[in-house]
Amino acid sequence: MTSPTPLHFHVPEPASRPGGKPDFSGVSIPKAGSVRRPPVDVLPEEIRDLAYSIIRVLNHEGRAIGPWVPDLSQDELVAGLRHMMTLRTFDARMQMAQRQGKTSFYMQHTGEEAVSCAFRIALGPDDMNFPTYRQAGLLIAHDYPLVDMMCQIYSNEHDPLKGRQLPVMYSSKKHGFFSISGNLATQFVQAVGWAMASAIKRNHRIAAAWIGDGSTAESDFHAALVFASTYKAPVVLNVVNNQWAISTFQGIARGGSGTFAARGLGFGIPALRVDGNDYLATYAVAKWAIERARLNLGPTLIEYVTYRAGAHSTSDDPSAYRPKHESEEWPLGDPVIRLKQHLIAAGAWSEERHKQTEAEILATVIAAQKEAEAFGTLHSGGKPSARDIFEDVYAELPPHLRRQRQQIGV
Amino acid sequence: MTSPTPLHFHVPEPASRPGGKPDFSGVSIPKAGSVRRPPVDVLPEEIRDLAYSIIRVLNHEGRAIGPWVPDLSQDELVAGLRHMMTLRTFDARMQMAQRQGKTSFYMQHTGEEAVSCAFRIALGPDDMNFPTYRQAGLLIAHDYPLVDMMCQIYSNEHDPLKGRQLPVMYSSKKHGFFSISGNLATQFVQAVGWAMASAIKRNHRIAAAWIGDGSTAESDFHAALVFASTYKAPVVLNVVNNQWAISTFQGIARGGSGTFAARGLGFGIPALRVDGNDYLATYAVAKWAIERARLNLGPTLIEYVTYRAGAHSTSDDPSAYRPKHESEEWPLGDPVIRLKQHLIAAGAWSEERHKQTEAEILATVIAAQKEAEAFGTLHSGGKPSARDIFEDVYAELPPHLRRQRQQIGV
Amino acid sequence: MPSYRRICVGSASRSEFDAMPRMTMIEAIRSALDVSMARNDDVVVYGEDVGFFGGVFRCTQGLQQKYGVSRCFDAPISECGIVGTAIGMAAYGLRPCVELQFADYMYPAYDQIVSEAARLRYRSAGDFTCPLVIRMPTGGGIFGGQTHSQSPEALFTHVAGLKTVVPSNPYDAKGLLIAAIEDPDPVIFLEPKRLYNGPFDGHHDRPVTAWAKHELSEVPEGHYTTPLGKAVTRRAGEAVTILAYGTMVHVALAAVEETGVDAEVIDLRTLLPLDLETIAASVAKTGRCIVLHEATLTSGFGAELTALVQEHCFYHLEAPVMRVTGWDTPYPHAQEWDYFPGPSRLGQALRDIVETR
Amino acid sequence: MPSYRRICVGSASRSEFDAMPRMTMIEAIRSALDVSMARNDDVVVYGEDVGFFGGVFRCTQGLQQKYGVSRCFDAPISECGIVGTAIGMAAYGLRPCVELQFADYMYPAYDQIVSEAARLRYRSAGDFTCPLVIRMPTGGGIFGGQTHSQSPEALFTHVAGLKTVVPSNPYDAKGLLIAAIEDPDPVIFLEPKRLYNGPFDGHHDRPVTAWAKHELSEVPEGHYTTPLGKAVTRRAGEAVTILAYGTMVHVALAAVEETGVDAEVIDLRTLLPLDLETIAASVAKTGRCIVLHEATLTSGFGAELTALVQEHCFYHLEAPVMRVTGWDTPYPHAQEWDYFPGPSRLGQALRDIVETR
Ligand SMILES: Cc1ncc(C[n+]2csc(CCOP(=O)(O)OP(=O)(O)O)c2C)c(N)n1
Ligand SMILES: Cc1ncc(C[n+]2csc(CCOP(=O)(O)OP(=O)(O)O)c2C)c(N)n1
Ligand SMILES: [Mg+2]
Ligand SMILES: [Mg+2]
Repeated sequence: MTSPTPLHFHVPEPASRPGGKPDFSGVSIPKAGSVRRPPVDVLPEEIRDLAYSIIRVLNHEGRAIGPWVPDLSQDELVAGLRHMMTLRTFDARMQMAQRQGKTSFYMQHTGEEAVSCAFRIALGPDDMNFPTYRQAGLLIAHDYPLVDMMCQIYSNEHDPLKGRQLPVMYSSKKHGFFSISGNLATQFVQAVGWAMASAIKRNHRIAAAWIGDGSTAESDFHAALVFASTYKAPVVLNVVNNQWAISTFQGIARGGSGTFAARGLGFGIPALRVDGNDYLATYAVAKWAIERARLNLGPTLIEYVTYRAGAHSTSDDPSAYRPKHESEEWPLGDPVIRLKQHLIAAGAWSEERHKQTEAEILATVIAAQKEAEAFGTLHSGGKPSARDIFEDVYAELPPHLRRQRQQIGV
Repeated sequence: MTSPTPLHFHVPEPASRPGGKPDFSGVSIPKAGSVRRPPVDVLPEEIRDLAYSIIRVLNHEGRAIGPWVPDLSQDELVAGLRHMMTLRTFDARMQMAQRQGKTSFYMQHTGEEAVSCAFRIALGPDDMNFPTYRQAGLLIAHDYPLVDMMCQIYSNEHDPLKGRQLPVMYSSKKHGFFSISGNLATQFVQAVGWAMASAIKRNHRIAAAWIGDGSTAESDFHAALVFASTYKAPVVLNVVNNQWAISTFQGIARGGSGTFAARGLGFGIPALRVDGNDYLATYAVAKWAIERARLNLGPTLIEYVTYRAGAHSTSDDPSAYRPKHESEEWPLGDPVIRLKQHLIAAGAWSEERHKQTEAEILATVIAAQKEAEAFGTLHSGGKPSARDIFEDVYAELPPHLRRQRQQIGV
Repeated sequence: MPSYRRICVGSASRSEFDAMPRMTMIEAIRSALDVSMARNDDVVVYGEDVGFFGGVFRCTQGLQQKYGVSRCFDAPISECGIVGTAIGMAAYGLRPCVELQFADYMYPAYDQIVSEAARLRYRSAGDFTCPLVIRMPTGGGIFGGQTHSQSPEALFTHVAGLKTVVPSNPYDAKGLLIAAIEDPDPVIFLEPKRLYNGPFDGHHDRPVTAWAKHELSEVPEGHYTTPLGKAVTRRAGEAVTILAYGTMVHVALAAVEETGVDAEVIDLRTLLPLDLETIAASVAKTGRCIVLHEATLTSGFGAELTALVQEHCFYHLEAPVMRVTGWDTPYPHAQEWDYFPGPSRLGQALRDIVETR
Repeated sequence: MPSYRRICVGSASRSEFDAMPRMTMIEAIRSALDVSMARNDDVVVYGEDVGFFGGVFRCTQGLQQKYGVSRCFDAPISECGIVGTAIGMAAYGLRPCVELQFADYMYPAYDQIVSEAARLRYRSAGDFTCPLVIRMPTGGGIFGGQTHSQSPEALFTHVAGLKTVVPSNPYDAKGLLIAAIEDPDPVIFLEPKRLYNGPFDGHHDRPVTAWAKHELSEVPEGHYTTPLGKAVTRRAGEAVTILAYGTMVHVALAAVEETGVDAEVIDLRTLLPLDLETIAASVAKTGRCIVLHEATLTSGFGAELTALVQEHCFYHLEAPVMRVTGWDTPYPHAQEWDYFPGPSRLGQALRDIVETR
C-alpha cells in the first residue's frame, strides 16, 4: 500500500465556546406536522428515518398540526401547563434555598419541563419510571406532595429518605418513581428488568427508563438495549438530549451517529426523535411508545431534543464552557411559553390567567416551602437521627452494625 | 386505554434443537458477486444496507465473481490455503493432545479458519490485533512458530508465557498479536485505545479488534463503538458470528437487530457483513476496512458470517444443545474446501497437490509437536518455575512478594 | 475425623434424614433451585447458558424444561445486564436467582452489585428492596488459569448491604441457597467449583473422592434452610482454631488429620454477617488461630478475620494470628499447586503455631 | 505539632525550596500533570469534563489549551471506555493519566482495572505492559452523599498488579503523581477531595484553613518525585502509633494535639506496596497501634494493616490494634459528620488505647 499521510486524532468540538456566537445551524429542524405517524405495530425497519428526524406538533404560531396532534383536552393542556410552571417555580425556590445554605445541592430542569411532565400524563398509574435527577416533573405531574420533595431536599426530620440521599434523589414507589441513583445509567437496565418481570408475571404494567445524552455512553445503556431487544421487554427507553453533559457537548457522546435515537437502530428497536420542548409532541410520542409496550410489541427508544437552559447543578457555572446567551438562541424555544402560546391561540388561556396562575403557583410553592422548613433544613431545625445511618442497610440489623451503632450511643 | 391482553415474556429460540432437523432457512444468503463495492470514503449513511446483506465472492462452482474479487495472486491464495490447512491440522493435534492429558484445555477453529487467516494477510506488519481465543490464524498466517504456540499450550519450560496462562491465550507483540484475555470483550475497547494512540502519535499503524457474536452483548463492546465513533479511531472492529456462544444461539445476543453488523449503524460506523467462509471475500472486506482506517477515515465494523463447526472448547459437547449434524447443513460450507475448489477451478491446484500438502503439513505439525513436547507437557517434563508465579506482577518485585516467594523457598 | 453431622446446624427435622438421597454439590444446588421455584412462582433463574443447556456446570439442568422459558432462560453474555435486570425484577417483586458463569466474570456486574443492589433499600429508606441471589463458581484447582480460579469474596464483604455465603458441602449448599433466595436482601452465593463433584482436601495427586461417601451429601429432597450468619464447628479441638470456608474446610480437616495437631475447625459458611461469637469462643479456648483462604493475601477476607480475632481475643492469643492464603499474584495455570494453599502449607503453619509461645 | 518538612521524604534538592510557590492540592496535581506533559510527549490526559473545562475540580485546567486536544481531551461518560482505551494506549507505549470524576464512579471501570490493567504484564510475561495512572477524587466531608464520598482503596489493594497511592498534601501529591506517571505499572491515584483546597482535620464546624498556611504547600515548580512505597512519619511519638493516609493524616494530628497523647503519626502515602518497615519499627517502639480510615470498617484497608501489625509486632503489642473508620453503611448525606471518623472519635480511641494494658 502506498504510504498515506500520517493519521491524526479527531476530537469533536461544539459549534461555539464562551466568547463566541451561539450557533445551532447544525441542528436541522423539520416543520411541525411534517413527520408521518406510523401505526404502533409498524416494523422497526420501516421507520428507520424517524430516528433522524424530529416529530413536532406546535408550529411557530402555536398551532397544533399534523398526524401527531394528541387527543388532549384543553383542560388537560392547562393542567400540563400548570405542572410545568410548578416545576419551574419549584426549581427557582429550591435553587435559592441552596444558595441560602438551606441545603447542599440542587439540580434544575429549566428548559426541559415538558419532557417529564408530558410523559407522566401519558403513563398509567401502575407503571414505573426509572428516572434520572432531571425528571421531577414525573412527580409533580403525578401530584406527589411538594412538601415531601422539599423535605428530601432539606434532609430534614420529615425527609422520606431519612437524610441519606443527596438532594433531588427522590424515591416513591407509590408514585411510580424508582429511587434515583447518583450513578449514571445504572437504572436504565433495571427498568428493562422491571419490564421483563411484568411480562414474566403476565401483568399489564410497563416501565419507563430515563437517561441523559451524555450518559448513553455508559455501558448499562448497551446492556439495556440488548436485553430489551432480545426479550422484547415492555419498556420505553427515554433519552433526554439536552445538548450538554456538564461541560461536555453532546457530540462527544454521540460521535458520528447523527442522533441518539439512531442507537436503537442497531438493535431493531423502533426509535423516534421528538421536539422535547413541545408538550403536545412529547405527549403524543410517549403515548405511542407506551401503547406499543402495553400491546406487547416491545421496546421503543425516544430521543427528546431539548436544551439544558440552566447550569448542570448548583456546583456548576456554564459560562465557563458555552456562550453566555446560547440558551436564548436554542431554536426549539421554551416549553412553557410554547404551550402557553398554544393555549392562548386556541382561546383557552390568556396573559392574565397566566400571570394569575404564576402568582398562585408561587404562593403554593412558598407555602409548601414554609411547611417543609418547619421540619428543618440541612443545617438547622429537625434532623433525621444518627440511628438512621444504621437502619435499612439490611432488613434486620446484623450484629456488627448493632455494635457500631452502640459505639456512637444511638 | 382499553385493557389489552396481558403481557407475555419473549425468549428467542433457535430454529432447532437436538433431535430436530438442522434448519438454516432463516439465514438469507445473497448470490456471490451481488453486493456492490462502495469507495472507501463512502459516507456511512450511504451503505446502511450492507449491514443486512452478505458480501460474497466465491460462487457455488468456486469461481470468484463481482466487485469484491480481491487482487490476490494464485501463489498468495495457495499460501492462504496452506495457512488454513495448517490451522486445522494444528487444532486436530492439540485437541488430541488435550485428550491425551498433555494439557488442560484447548479451543478449536474448525469452520472459521478463513476469518483470521485472511485478515492477517490484509493487515500490515506493524499493526496490532486484539484477538479472542479463536483467531490463532493471525499467528499462523504471520509465521509465528508452531513450536512456541505449542509450548504455550503445554505450559512447559519453553512457554513464552511462563505457564501462567490458560492454553491458547497467546501473546506476541512482535507478531502484532495482543495478549489474549480470558475475559470476553475487554480487549475490544483496548484496541480502540491503541488505535487512538497511533493517531495521537501521528503514526500509520492501525488496530484490529476481535469479538464473538455472543460477546457483543458485553458492555465493553459498546464502549469500543462509542470511543471509535467519537474519535474516528483507525481501527477495524471485527465481529465473528459463528452462530453460537457456547450453548447459546446467536439470537440471544442479537435480539431483534437482524444482524450484528447493524450494531454499527447506531454509531455512524460503516458496517459490512461478509461470508466468513469465503477466504477471498473475507480478505477483500478486511482490506477495504483496513484501507479506510489507514486513510484516517475512521472505524469499520465487519461481521463475519461463519459457523463454529466444533465444540466450544474441550470442556464442551455441542450435541447437548444443537442438532448433531447441524454443521453439515451450514449453507456457507467449509472455508478450506471452498478455497481449494476455487484454486482447482482456476487450474492452480489439484486433489493430489492438496493431499500431498495435507501430508506435508501434518508432518510439519507433528515435528513441531515433538519439539515442543521435548520441553515438557503440562504434567510431565520441563516446567516453568514456581519463581515465575511471583515475577511480572510488577516490573520490580515488591517487598511483600519477596516475603511470599521466600515462604515457598524459590 | 469427627462426625460432621453431629455438629451441623440446620432446620430439617431428624426424621427426614432417614434414607435420604445422596447428592453432589451440583445436585444439591439444583435441588435448592427446584424446591424454591416450585414453592414460589416469583423465583426466576437465568444466566449465560443456564436455560436449555442447564449451565456449564449443569446446576440448572432441567429447570427450563420443568418451569418453562419464562422462569429459567438463557441470558446474553452481559453480567452487567444479568444483574442489572435482576435488580429491576427484584424491585418489581420477583426473587431472581441469577448465575454468573465464573466469579472471575463478575466484574462487569460489580457496579450494579455495589452501587445498586447493595444500596437500594438504604437509599430508598425501604421503599424499594432487592431480594436477589447472585450465584457464582469460585476458587481454583481445576487448571482454569487466572480467569477461572478467582475467589473475590473480600470484594463483597467490604460492601455494606450485601450478604456473602460460601458453602462447603451439599447439605449446606442446599440449605443456605434456599435461605439466600428467601432472604429479603441481596446475597452473593459463592460456590467453590472444586467441590462441585466431590469433597476436595487439596491433595490433587490422589484420586478424587465422591460426595456419596461423605456424610454431608445426605440431603433432604424437600425444603429446609440453613440460616445465614451461623458458622459451624466441623471439628472440635484445643490447640488452635482454624477459620475456613468452602474448599478450605476440607483442606483444614486434612491437614489436621495429617499433622495430628488438635485443631478446632470452624466452617464460617456465611462471611457476612459473620458469626463472630462462635469464632471468639473458639479462639478464647485455643489461644491460637489460623485463617485460611484461597484468595490473595493482601486485603483478603483473612485480613478482616485476623483483625477481628485480635480485637476480640487479644488477651487470649498466645501467638499471632496466621494467614495461610493464595499468593498476591494472579492465579497461575501451570503452577496452580504452588499457588493453592493446600494441606502441606497449612500443615507447616499448624506445626509452627502450636510451637509458638 | 512538629515540623512536617523535617521528616518528609522527597527528591527535590534543598535549594529549590527557597522562595517556593505555595500551591493547593489542586494546583499541585495540575503542576504534576503539566510538568509530566512538558517532559514527555507520551503523557496524555483525559476524562469526563477534563478537556476544555479542565475538570470538575479543575485539576486539568489549562492543559488542553497548552498541549492541544490530542494530549488533553474530553471523554464520553464511560469509565469503562476511559480506562479500556487507556490500557490500549499504555500498551501502545503512551503514558495515559486519566481522571475518573469521582472514585464512586470507578466501578464501571473496575473490570478493566482488575482483569486487564493489573494483569497485562503478568499474563503476557512482560510482552505488554500497562504504565497507566488512574486519578480519582475520594472521601467525604463535602455533603456529597453516598455517590460522592466513597473511599474504595481496599478494592484496589486486594488486586495483585496494582499500586495504590493516597497523598495527604500538595507537596506529596505532586511528587507522588509524577512518580506514578513515570512508574512502569498501573497506579491508582486517590485524591482526598476534602483536601483539595485546604488541610482538613475533621473539624467541620471551624473555618477552613488555606493550604498557603501549611508548610507542605511549598511545592517546587519543576520536576521532582516522591518515591512510591515509602511512608513518612508526620509526628514522632512514644505512646501509640497511628497509621493514616490522605485526609486522616490531618485528623490524626488534630486528635493528637487535642488529647495530648504522645502518638506517632505515620502517613502511609502508598498503600501498596506498603512501607511495612516504617510501620513495624514504630509499633515495636510504641507497643500500641490505631488504624484510621474513612472507608467502611469491614474488609477495609485497616483490616490488612491490623493483620500485618499483629503478625509483625505481636510481641510488642500491649493492646489490641484498634480501627477507627467509617461505619459499615453507605455514606449518608445529612448524617455525614456522624459517619466521618473525626478527631473526637479518634481522640476517644487514643485515650482508650493508652489506658489499656
Ligand atoms: C457513573 C457516573 N459517572 C460520572 C458521573 C458524574 N456526572 C454526574 S451528571 C454527569 C453528566 C450527565 O450528563 P447527561 O447524561 O447528558 O445528563 P444531564 O445532566 O444533561 O441531564 C456526570 C458526568 C456520575 N454521576 N456517574
Ligand atoms: C466476561 C466473561 N463472561 C463469560 C465468560 C465465559 N465464556 C467464555 S467463552 C463464552 C462464549 C463466547 O461466545 P462468542 O462470543 O460467540 O465467541 P465464540 O466462542 O463463539 O468464538 C463464554 C460465555 C467469559 N470468558 N468472560
Ligand atoms: Mg445532557
Ligand atoms: Mg460465537
